Amino acid sequence: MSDTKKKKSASSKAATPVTDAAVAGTASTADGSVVAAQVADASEPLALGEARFLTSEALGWLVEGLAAAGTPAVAPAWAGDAGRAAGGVGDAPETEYRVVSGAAELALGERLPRLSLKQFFLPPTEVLFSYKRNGADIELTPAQAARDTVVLGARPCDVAALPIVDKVMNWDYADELWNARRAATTVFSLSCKVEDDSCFCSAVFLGPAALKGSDGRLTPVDGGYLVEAFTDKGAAFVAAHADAFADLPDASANSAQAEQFRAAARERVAGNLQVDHGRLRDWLDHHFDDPFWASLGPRCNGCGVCASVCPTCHCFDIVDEPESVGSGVRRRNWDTCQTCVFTLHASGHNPRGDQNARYRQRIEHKFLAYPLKFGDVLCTGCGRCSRACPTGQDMAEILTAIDARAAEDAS
Amino acid sequence: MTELQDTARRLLDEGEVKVVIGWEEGRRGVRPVFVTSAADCDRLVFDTRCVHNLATFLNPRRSQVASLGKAALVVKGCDAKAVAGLLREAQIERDGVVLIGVRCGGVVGSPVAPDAPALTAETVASRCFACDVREPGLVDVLVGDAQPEPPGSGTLDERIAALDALGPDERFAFWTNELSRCTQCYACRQACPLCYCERCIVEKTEPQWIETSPHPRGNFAWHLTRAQHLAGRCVGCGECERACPVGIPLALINRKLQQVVLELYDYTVSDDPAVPAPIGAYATDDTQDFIK
Amino acid sequence: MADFEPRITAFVCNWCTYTGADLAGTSRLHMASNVRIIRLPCTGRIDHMFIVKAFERGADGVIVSGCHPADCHYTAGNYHARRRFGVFRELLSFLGIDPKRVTFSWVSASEGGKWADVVNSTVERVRTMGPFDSYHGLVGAASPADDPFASFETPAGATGDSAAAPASHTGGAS
Amino acid sequence: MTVTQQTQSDSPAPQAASIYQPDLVVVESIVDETPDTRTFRLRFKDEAKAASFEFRAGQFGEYSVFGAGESTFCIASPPTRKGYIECTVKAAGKVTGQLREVDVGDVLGFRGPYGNVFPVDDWKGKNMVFIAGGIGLAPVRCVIWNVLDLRDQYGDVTIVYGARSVSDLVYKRELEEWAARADVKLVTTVDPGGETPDWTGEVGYVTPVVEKTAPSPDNAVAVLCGPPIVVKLTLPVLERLGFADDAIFTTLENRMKCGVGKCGRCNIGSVYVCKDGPVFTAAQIATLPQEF
Repeated sequence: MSDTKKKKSASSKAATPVTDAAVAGTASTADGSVVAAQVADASEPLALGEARFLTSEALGWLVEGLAAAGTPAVAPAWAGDAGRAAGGVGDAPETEYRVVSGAAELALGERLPRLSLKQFFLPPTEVLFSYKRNGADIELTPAQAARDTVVLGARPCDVAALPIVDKVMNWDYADELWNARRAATTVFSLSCKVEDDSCFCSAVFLGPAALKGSDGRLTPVDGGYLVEAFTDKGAAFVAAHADAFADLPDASANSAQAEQFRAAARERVAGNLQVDHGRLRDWLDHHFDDPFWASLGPRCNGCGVCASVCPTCHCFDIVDEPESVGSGVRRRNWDTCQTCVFTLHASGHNPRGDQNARYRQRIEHKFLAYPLKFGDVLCTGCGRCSRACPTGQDMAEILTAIDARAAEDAS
Repeated sequence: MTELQDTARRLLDEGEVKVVIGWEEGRRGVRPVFVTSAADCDRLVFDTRCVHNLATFLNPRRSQVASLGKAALVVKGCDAKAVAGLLREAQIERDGVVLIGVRCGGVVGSPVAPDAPALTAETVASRCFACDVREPGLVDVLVGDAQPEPPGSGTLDERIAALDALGPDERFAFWTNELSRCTQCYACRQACPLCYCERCIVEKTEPQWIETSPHPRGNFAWHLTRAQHLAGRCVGCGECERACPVGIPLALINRKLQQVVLELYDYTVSDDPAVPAPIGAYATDDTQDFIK
Repeated sequence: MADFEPRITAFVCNWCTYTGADLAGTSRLHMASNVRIIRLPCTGRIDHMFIVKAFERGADGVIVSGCHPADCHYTAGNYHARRRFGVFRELLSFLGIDPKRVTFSWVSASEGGKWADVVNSTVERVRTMGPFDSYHGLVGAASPADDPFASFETPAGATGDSAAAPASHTGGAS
Repeated sequence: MTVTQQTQSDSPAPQAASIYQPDLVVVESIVDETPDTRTFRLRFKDEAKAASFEFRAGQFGEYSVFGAGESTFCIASPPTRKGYIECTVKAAGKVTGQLREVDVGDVLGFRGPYGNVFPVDDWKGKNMVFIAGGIGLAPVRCVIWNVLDLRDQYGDVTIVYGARSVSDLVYKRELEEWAARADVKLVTTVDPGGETPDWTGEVGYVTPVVEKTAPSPDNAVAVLCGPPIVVKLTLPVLERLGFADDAIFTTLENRMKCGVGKCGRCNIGSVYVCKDGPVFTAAQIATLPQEF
């Protein structure tokens, strides 16, 4: 056993007084309260007002109305690209979250959009401020404020990621850029039919109809969607666009149909992965030098596609870009811990020298560090990292392998 | 593919290599595997889902692979061309790797399928059209039985011809739309066997030639440089495009430059390391009609 | 676009074209003043990124010029450049950057006249093509206010920073 | 900080400055410590900010050279001296390289103070042992002057400082001041081969010189900063000399970008060095994964 059993668990460091309970099993935040928000979606809070009905056509008018009013409406849409050239034709056409302006673009309930909703709250590139030199002085102009936006039909795994990342974005210092977009955006999720066996939202305290982070929820029923609002923002949106929403044609039948849809989805995803997070964290905390990591690194290209497509990965780089002599912008861009330059010191020293160490960081940050520090697992089980990985790294398989080792340790 | 498994077992048993890099069945289709013990050799498979270019793992800077010791690499024809590229550019020693060639009749576009899909004109990867290395030459051992010509038409070249027929402004609009989705995650670079630089120019900051912010201007600069640095070296395996998380048709650009070096310098990338790459060499009578 | 004054960047080799350009000046040959010359040891040292960076920073046209084949001070710099730019020119064209905006030429130290012709012909050609707004507009202007990434609107017409949301279908671009 | 509001007709009013927008500072003086290291004294342009700015020993900031970017340096001047802050910068990358071109009067940016602190107040009455390697003296110097400015509140002060060569020693004038003081024991050393003919100090690496100086652990606190290798080698020496592992303090110099615990770059295990550090005791470091 080359692991460092003798070393005290990393959670007892003096910096953040996280109770040992955080390791034992229940994920508790820094102040120790059990994470209520992480309750699986089975026990649903009460909807505000009774459910409404949105026909598919009305959804189209709603989107066009929003576009006309200059309010960006983000929804899953058919990918507007030319399609891959090298691969054989085969997969169903890809979808992406996009600011949509017409009903024809909408692709709710089709394939899971390839990039997550994160791009609308932490864009791939974003101006932090611009600078302009005049004489000896420098003039700084803050970034553009966010505009009111509506998200319609986003998957629960994408929506749940938002409150999870809220925690790091508001830890001590508040990231106003992220917060401004969060405040300005009303999010209606879509009950998910489960993409494939790489999904494991039910294994990370969520589910295919989880409410975490959503202002309201659409659930497919005959002829359209059953619409529920859960926050004031959601109710306000439904009220403001009352003409698009109608009474449920047959309230009890529709509700039963909606619940049946959600139950079937929960059933479908349940079998994909079961993990004991307490045991998992304990294993991660004591197996920093375990040979298991050397079995993951070799296959990994170190590209970080997994971080790009991940709804909860939020690491970023900050760069200056001169636009012309004496003026330019400072930008924040997506970054990933999987590249070799991420932790490279100016002296050439690199604490994470190879891909084994970098891949370990990805798993440890999501399933040990973030839960200990912020009380949420930094993963919503969308399975995109497994689908997007060019070399076939499979998150569900990795978590199963660690859980098995953890079970062995515990016995 | 027992012949492949037996060869791997022999190489490991005789201690000629410490690891055999090939493909295995994963939960989501096939994927690369690093077999270090003879017992695991029966995990090795080869079928139409083996699309990855395993030569990427020979990059000496991937210390997590290099530390496994001398490797045997299972290579289909296009992979062998990439290995030839690494040899041509002195990145690896020929006797530093054992090449297990496998006869290949074409692969499909994606490795993700429960079992090996049959090859049809629709499912075959466009790289396999008119493949000239169904019987890879740069090998130590050759396994598998002979394979027929893969089906399919030159869809890649047809799409390039369609783009060539447009005017510059329309092409510019096409590529602005495609490249605006790029998030500069560099998966195209990391998936490429011939992108092996210690520190890519895009990560150099003094001076910062390429803006790493993924807006269209930075993306144009990145993809222009990536393509130019692969001109005459790219083996056309299409892994860059398959790795792209936002589906940018990168293979069109690299294939176009393959056509250009063929047309201008009569060069086709081969699995013979002795033939020098076109850019970096020159001939006194090279065409210069574009120079006034 | 008769009244448009194009901005041309010229990358020239120090031994032949720079001297030729100097000769054109001392011979008082009439040349358009739109060209800014950047001197490099050899065309072999002229990287494709120089051309891209020139367009990024506002150039409407680029000239790349050096010694005639067999005249190179470093023996083979111009041969290597010839192959490199033979390919890069096609790559630019394929991605939609009109190769007519880039002039490649050989100008020896004694060809002051030819340099003047290269300059004047390039300036006239680029003048008729108009400013390279599509490339200069690839990112919103310096001030963050109109950087659509920050404010989500999809710019109506220009093929400027096309994506409000990074994955958006550009309005009016194609 | 005078922020000009850029008004656009239709779009909403621009936001107030975010946590990523620095305050403007003016370079008041520059001292060239070594051929590639300079110390900048910076004063806030905004009078209100200058007056209200407070920090404590051990904290760092993000320094901006507009157009080049931001870099993380400790605040090298002590909190006991008001109205300015100092940072010592070794040219190694884009921003530090650009800092070489900066002159007195130029405007830079500063964000901070960030990170936790050396508990200087708890050390009242204790004997102080300061150990530094190369430019690691900068964070230690801040604490040294903090102690020397309140000299009577502390016991003995021992300083062991080493650098690669004599010209690489930073704060040369202050080293002379400390050497001249009766109430400070200063031991300076240079790596073997780094000495000059008239060099009177020690010759050898920092770690053996610390062992030779053998400072007494009784009622003592050690502050140790330098390249990771110096920290890793000197910690066990201090423990052998009898220092308790919660009486040895060091700063970890992880790569940082945002400085406010958001960008995910500086973590060791679940500890964010920019928020939970950079100051750690040897006891805390022992619990961290060995990833720094």
